[in-house]
Order: sequence, then C-alpha cells, then structure tokens
Amino acid sequence: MGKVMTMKQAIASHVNDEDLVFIGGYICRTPFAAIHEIIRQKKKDLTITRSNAADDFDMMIGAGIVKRFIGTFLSLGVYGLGRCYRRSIEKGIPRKIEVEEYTNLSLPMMLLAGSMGMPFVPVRDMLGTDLLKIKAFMGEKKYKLIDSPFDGKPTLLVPALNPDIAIIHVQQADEDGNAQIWGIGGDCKVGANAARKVIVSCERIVDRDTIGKDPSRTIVPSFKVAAVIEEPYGAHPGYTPGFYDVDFAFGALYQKASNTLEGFNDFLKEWVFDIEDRTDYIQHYIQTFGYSRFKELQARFDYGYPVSYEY
Amino acid sequence: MGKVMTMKQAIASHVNDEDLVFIGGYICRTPFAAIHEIIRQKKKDLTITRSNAADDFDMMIGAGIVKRFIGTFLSLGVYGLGRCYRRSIEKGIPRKIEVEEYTNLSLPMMLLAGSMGMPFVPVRDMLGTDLLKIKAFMGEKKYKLIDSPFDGKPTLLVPALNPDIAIIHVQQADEDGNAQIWGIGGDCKVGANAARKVIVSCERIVDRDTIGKDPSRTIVPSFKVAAVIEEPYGAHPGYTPGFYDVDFAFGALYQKASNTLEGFNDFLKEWVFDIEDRTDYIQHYIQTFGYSRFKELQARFDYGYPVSYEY
Amino acid sequence: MHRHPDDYIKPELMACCGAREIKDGDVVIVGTGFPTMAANIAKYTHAPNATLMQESGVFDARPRRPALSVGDPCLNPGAAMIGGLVDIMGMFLQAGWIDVGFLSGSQVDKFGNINTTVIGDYNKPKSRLPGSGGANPIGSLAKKVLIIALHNKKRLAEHVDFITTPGYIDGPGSREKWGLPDDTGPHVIITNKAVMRFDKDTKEAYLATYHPDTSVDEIISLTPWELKVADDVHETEPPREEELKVLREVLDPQRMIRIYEARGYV
Amino acid sequence: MHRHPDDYIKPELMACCGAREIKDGDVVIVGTGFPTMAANIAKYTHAPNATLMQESGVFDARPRRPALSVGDPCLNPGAAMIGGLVDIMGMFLQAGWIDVGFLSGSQVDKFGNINTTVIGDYNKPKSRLPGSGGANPIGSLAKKVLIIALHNKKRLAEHVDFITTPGYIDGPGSREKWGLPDDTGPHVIITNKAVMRFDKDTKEAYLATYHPDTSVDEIISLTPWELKVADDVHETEPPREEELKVLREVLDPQRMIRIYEARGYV
Repeated sequence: MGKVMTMKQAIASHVNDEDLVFIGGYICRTPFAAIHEIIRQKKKDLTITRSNAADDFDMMIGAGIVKRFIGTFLSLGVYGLGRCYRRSIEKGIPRKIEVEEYTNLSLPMMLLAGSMGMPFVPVRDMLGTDLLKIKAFMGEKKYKLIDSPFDGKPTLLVPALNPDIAIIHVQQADEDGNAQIWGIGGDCKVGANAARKVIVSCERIVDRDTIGKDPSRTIVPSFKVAAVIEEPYGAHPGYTPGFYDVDFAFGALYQKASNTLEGFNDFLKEWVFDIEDRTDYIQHYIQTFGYSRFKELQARFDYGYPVSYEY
Repeated sequence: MGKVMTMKQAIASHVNDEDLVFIGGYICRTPFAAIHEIIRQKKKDLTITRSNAADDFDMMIGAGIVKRFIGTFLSLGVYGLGRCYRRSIEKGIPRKIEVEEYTNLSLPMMLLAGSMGMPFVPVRDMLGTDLLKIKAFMGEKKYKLIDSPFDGKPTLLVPALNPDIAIIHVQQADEDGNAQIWGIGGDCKVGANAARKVIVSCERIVDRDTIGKDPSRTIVPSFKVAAVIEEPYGAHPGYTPGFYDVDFAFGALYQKASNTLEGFNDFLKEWVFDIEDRTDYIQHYIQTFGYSRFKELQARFDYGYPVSYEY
Repeated sequence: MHRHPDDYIKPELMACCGAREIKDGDVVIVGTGFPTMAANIAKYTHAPNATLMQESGVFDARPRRPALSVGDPCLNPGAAMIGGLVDIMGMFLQAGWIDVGFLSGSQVDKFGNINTTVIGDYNKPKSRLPGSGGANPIGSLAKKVLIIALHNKKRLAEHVDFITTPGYIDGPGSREKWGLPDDTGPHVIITNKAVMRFDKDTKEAYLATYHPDTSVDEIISLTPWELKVADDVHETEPPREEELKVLREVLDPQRMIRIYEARGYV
Repeated sequence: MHRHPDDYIKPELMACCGAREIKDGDVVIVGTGFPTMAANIAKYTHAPNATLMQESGVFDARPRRPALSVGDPCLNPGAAMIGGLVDIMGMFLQAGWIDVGFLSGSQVDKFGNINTTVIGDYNKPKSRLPGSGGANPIGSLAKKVLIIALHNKKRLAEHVDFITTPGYIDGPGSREKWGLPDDTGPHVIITNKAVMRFDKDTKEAYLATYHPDTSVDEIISLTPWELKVADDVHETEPPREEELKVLREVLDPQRMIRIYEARGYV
C-alpha cells in the first residue's frame, strides 16, 4: 500500500498532464510545496480550480503550466491584482489561459455536488449578470436555466465538478490519509471529496490512534487518498492555524518580483527551480532572511480544551 | 435578548400547534427532555421529521400529538418495531398518522437543500421502487422525475425541507446559542440549519470564550437560535458522547410498556405527565432504579488533545 | 488447507459467507449484527485493508463491543472520521465510493428486491415495518449488495408486497431503465440454508451453495419461486477455524450472535 | 447631541456612514478594510447584537488586528463558528440569513451594478480584474447591499463594462424578472464625496447627502450619469466622537485605515 512518500514522488505519480486539479487553501493551508513541485516537474496543460485563487494560482499561470482555469477570483489580496494572471489574459504571456467564470457560491456548490454524487445543483446567484453571458470551454454545460418543475420559477443549475486530483494541505493526517483540519476551511472539504483521488500534504503525520481521539476533525477519509506527504511549513507563504502565520513580507517580495516577466522568472528560478524540495526551500529561506524572521512566523500557541468521545 | 430559559418556557414560546418540527438525534443526542415537554404541553397536530426515527418519535405518536410524519424509518432498534407507530398505522390508535416516506439519503439531502437555500436537489435513490408510487400529504411535491437538462438522463429531484422549528441536543452551547457537538452527527446540522429557528438543549452552557477556543466544532450559529436550555442528561435514555451511555435497560422498559396501550399510557403518566421537568425526571430515575444504576450511565473519559488556532 | 471445526452455529456460518464476498481494500457500509461481523471477519483474515462505515456518520470505527445500532455509542471513540448522514450517504455512497453494502429485510424476492415497509396492502397494512432507512440508497448505489435473509416461504417471495429497496426490480434492464448506476445491485442472498446468486441474464436468484445440514431439495421446497440450481452447486464451505477464532475471540467474545438463533437463523 | 471632532480622514467618515446603515441584530457579511471597520463601529455603538461573518467560513471572529483578507489568520482564534465556503455562502447567504453585505468595485453604475471582472472588452481586456469572488452572490442575496466606491467618472459609470454583480441590473423589475429574492439589492453607495441612495421607482442612485468638504454641484460634476438630488439633500453627518474612539482605540489603533487615503479616498 504505502501512501507515505515524498512530494516529488506524489506529484510524479498522481498529477498528469491535462488533469483537472483542485488545489485547496484560502491563504489558509495553501499547498505551496505541492505547487512548487508541480511547476518543477513542468506538468503540462493543467486545468486548475478553486474558489478565491491567490498567489499560488498566479504563479502556476506565470509558469506556463496552466491551460484552463475554472475560477471565481484571482488576486494577490493586499498586494493587488495577480500580475501573471493579467499578463496571461491581457498579453498572452507566457500563454493566454482560458477562464470559466463562476462565483464563491456557485463554484463551491459545484464541488459540493461533485462530492455528493449530485449531477447538478440549483444556485441563486449569477442571474441577470454578464457571468451568464460568457461561456468558455465548458460551453453550454457551464449552466442551464430551467423552470423549476416544482413551482415553475426560473432556476439556475450548475453542473457537478469532479477533479481528477485534489491537493490539500492539512494540519495532520495518518499514514493511510485520514486528514484533519481546524480553522478556516474554504472549499477544501468539498473540493477534496469531489476529486477522484487526493494528495494530502500535512504539517505532521500522526498515528491512527491520534486521529481516533478526535474523529470529528477529519475532512477526508483514507480510501480517497493516494499519497500522504509530511511537509512542515508546506503552506508557506500562506499560513496553517496552530503552526505559523502568513508571511506578509514574502507576499510583498512576490508582488514586486511578478511585476515584471524577468522578475517573475528570476523568482521562479530562485525559489522553485533551483530548490530541491521543501527542506531545501526552508533552508534557503533561513539563509536568505535569517532564522529570526523564520522563527517569527511560528504561531503562538493558545490551546483549547480536549474532549472525550467515550460512553 | 435573553435566550437562556427553561424547557417549559422554550417549548411554550417556540413550538406551535401544526408546526413542522425537526428533532435531531440518532440515539446519539436525542433531545428527550424537549420531547417530554412537548408531550406534557399537549401540542397539537405536529408534523415531525428526522431520518431514522426511534423511541422518541414512537412516544410522540403514541401520545397523539402527531398528525404527520416525514420520515425514513421508525423502530426501537434492538427492541424491534415501534409499538405506538404500528398501533397508529395498523389500528388508528390513538389516531392514524399520515406518513411521507423517504430514505436516509433523500431526507437528509432535502434538509441539506433547505439549509443551503436550494429549492430542490437531485438524488440517485428511490428509483424503480414503490417509494415513488406512494405519495401522502406532499402529493405531487413529494418529488419530480425530470430529464436532466445537462445530459438528458432521468433524474429524480426532491424538494427542500424547511422546518418551522428544529430541536437539537448538543454537548455545549453558549448563552447566545452557538452550539457545539462532537461524535455522530446524524442529520442534526442540516436539520437545524434548515429550520426557521432552533431550540438548543445542551449538557452545559459554556461561555463565549470556550466556544472560541474550538470554533470548528460549532454546527449552529447564534443568530438561528431562539432558545438555549441547559439540560444535563437531556438525551436520556439516548446518549451523549463524552457524557453518558445509552440506557439499554430503560429501552427495554419502554418496549415492554409500549407493547400495550395501557402499558404505554402508564409509562407516559409515570415518566412524562407526573414529572415536572428534567431535574424531577432524573430524581425519579434515581429513586426508582437507584443511584448506582444512574452512575453507571456516566461516560468514562478518554480525552483527546487540545489544538491551537493561533498564528 | 483450512480446518473447519463443527461446533459453529448458523449465524456464524452466515457471517463467514458474507466475509468471503469482501475483497481486500473494499469500502463497506454496514449496519449491525451480521454485516458488521462479516465485514470484520474479512478484515481480520483476507481483507485487512477493507474499511467499514455506518450511515449515521462513522467511518472506520474501533468499537470495543459489537454495535447494537448504527448510532451506537461504541462507534464513537477511536473512529477515523465522524460526520453525519450527508457525509456517509451523500459524500461516500451517492458519490459512488461504496463497494459493498449489507442489507436484510422482512421479505426478499427472486430479483433481490427487499421489503422493509409493510406486510399486506400499504394503505391497510397487516403489519407496518420500519421503512427504508438506509436500505434503499444502499440497494440503489452500492456496487455489490449482500442480502441476509431467513429461508422460508414467508420471508422469501416471488414478489415482495412492497419494493422498499431495489434489487433487479422487474428483471433484466430495469435498473438501467431507471438510471441506477452501472455495476450496482444485489450480488448474493445469504440465508440460513443456502447462498443464492443472481443469474447474469435473467437476474433471478439461483442456488449456488447449500449449507452443510441441508439439501438442494429441501432448499427448493423452502423457496417460493421456481428455484434454478447452479450446474456446480455444492456444499457451502463451513466456517474456517481462523474465521471462528476472530469472531469468538476478537469481535464477539460474549457471543451476542446467538440472538440470531432465537430469531430463526437455525 | 453628538460631538463631531474635525480631525477625521475621509475613509473614517465612510466607515461611519456604513456603520449607520446597520441595525442592531443584523447579520452582516464583510470582507476587509472599510466593511469590517464599519460593521464593527456599529457593533461597538448602536448595534451590539449585530454579528459578522467572512465568506471563507468564519462567523463572529474576534481578531486582535484588522483582517487583511477574508482568510486572514487573525480571524481564526476566538471565532464562534468556523466552517467553509458552503457554510457561509450556502447555508447562511443563499439560505437568506444575511441582512447586510458590503461590496466595492472598480466600476459601479447608476443601478448599483458592479464590475470586478474586466475593464474594456471581455475578450480583449484593457485590464483584467480579479473576478466575482463572493461579490456576485452577496449582491444577489444579501437583503441590504452597501456599496463603497471612489467618486469619479472612471469608477462610477452610467453602465459598467461588465456586470459582475447585480445591482438593479437594467432598472425596475429586473431583479424580479431574473428571480432574485424579494427585498434584496443595493441599498446605498458610499463614496468619498457623498452618500447615494436608490430611488424606489426608477432604481437609479440619487444624491442623498454630500460630505462636509464638498457640494451638490461638485458631486454632480463628478458623476457620469444625470444625478438626481434628494429634496432633503443635506450634509453628511461627520464621524461622531464615540465612533472615532472605537475606530482608533479598539478596531485600528495602528490606523491602517490610512492606506485608503493612498488609494484615493480623500
């Protein structure tokens, strides 16, 4: 069986060219180690999806590995518009990606539908706007507007989305892949469960008994998981609740770099292509910015209370 | 504001005759204190709903306060068929209730739809069976069979269900109603969130800071909650993880009593009508069966680990 | 070869028959009693990577005693994941992840249709039964459905009074016509007398193996439809020593399984 | 009466204008910056029972610093409920529980339609913007939508280049025609110059109040549609002392709100 592996192995074995890839995270628990490895392995023509995309999606688009984007939003947050995203759409650099536009209600609901085996679900947004006028690669399957068979009212249906692979970063998982989170969820649970298989990157691998002490925290069961990677600081420069903060300064660095094509490519060389793996990345971070800045990212701790499931 | 009140006040203020009432619980966290109070207050013509109903629903039916049941299943588990349910359906004693039959997939999905503002959802079960042939009070709105506008395939749609009131029993809640559980969920989260308002019965009222130490455990937010009742042992003879076990012997007592109409009425007199409130109920339990049997119900404890949400 | 002690009871044999239908790695949805025991026998013998779940919201429970219901408190401590009905029935079952489901019913017919709703006319019932619960979705959506039944003319039927849970419905093509997922449906009926399987073409249950103390003729006489018999019909393999060991030492040391004898599984 | 210190900056005034639209007990969905500050000013003054949520999955957060995004780490510790997008956007917003939503956009038009998708032609864009995110569903489903905008002819428009988020769409009857829920839609546009409200009949934004250092004429000249003026048009009430106190002492002691000045909110 052996699901525990390196990120290199996981991406090589489970992410294929042209896959539809769901990538979890919402600044919170962004699987950046996986994203860097996907770029390093130069996967081709991916379709990527998540609600509220950020620097991670911008970077993949800039790296030229993305053909299509099923999305709702892409920005660098406080650092403004996604530079690579803009260059792609406005200038075709390095290539013009195709975008299917949804919203932070409709896309998570499509993933919910995918996760629950529903072929489609009704949503109450997008009506009356230009989001209904534009259709890209999904064409007529982007949505259907019907009269409800129950009350005749106009009802918008959006199709289930079932990614080929989902990649999420979580606080902890066991060796079989039972994955646990706490804190902001974004669309991680629905996205991971909608996928045909899941790569779980985690801050720490724990034993099955630890999982069993608090099973209500599990969002993905072992049987959906193809690979488990212990990848501490795997979400940097995003954050993981209970482990480390967002690295705002690194966000500024990325903004500045990605302002120009050259800057972006230099950034990619330094932080992705010339880097072996996550350990090497953290080493490079500490050498570049100093251990005290690294240490500052570490979360303070304020533990809650344990609970018992006994009877 | 003042949402904290007695069960007597909560049921008097928030459960109306003819309401559609969702009652959470799945042996796990059955809100029995609330159910007894509803029976004591002789509410009329209720429609009750939950997936996998048990002794609590049987008792309400036997007490004659139920007009309609939107359900999937009703039995006493190891104690066999629901006696009051059978008497109602087979002999009209004390009255023949109307039943709308769904399944443990379709009914929770209808509550999910209700909780998420979807007018209906597609489900993949019930097809080809007599469950589609029988329709009771929901009539043509029980379901619709359409050709999917996406691929033309036959697709079954079931309507959203939005109860007038939901009653759940949880491990802990704060005074505003933020309600937390761990362990088996049944359809509690979807049922409570589908309702127009919620009565939260809990083992302990905790302060808002305690809730904030582990917000991922919350299943219902304060703004949906109309009443909060601290009701220790509120689920007896059901169980609450971390607090107490199922009382199997009491289940046997109910089975035996409900075998006959007289036995059932005597049981109701002793354990419901002649009882003032939950404190009185527990007192009566201890006087009848002894403190050692009561003490035996208390859960052993095996606490897990606390987590931190810090950054 | 395997040793087969002869001190087993019929419910133990039936549980072993169920276990043998489970493959390593299968994802199994179970209720209580037989199914849980069968699935766990498999897990402790040839299918260590099979995983079990209960519809109430529990995946990979580690109960210290046999669960008496799908919501039993013993399913909570130590499970790998606990959610709710929409997780198990929606996210796992409806989404197509369940390999094996166990069902039983008051009536089972030759197409594997199951009745747990009513004996007699629906509107004027002789006996009102619990209803579908999780049975209909499991029968609709699990890839292999294993049916447990008592072998007599009351419990088996040519046609059930009420189809609560779909087997092959009216026969060949019915599931497809209704749009039930491909490669789902009843796989076997395990009774206290025999194991019946379903003919690929007619979708009718036929006799595959008869249990040690019975015979083809007896089983035909106890079956209310014209029971076809497999060319290679043979005796059911009795419980293996290692299967019984798991059952008696690990899963059910208090031998709660005996209650099934009182229910007629003899 | 209220004291009104005159050392406020325009973003502070705008936050106060937002706060005054919130009633006690309102359930409010916020993003970052203005909206959060506005909602919190309300909470600390006249609306202590208002509750706030962020689309990422957080309800009633207790951040120790102003959140820089809807997924900011500071939203986690101490919140009352944390789930995911389907909880906030589905279970609360789509299900009709949100009283107030805040939005802003690169372009806002006279019907309160908002563009956050593209400047220029969609297929040959002059500038690609982030997209809808949570804006479209909030604009579709919140009962009162409060819009924050810069007041100039670039940011305000007679018609936006792209309707990402519905205001009153094409005018009266449009939301009803599309089946958007009753009693939802834009309630006010709060700019750095004025507060505009929507005419009940025409659904067009009109001038309700002008901020202290400007005039009706200036605002008309900065507005790209023929701006109607309320009969009772008057000066916007400046920030009250207690509002500024909350803002500066509790919510934003480092006065991060100043970054909005750099973005043109002067």
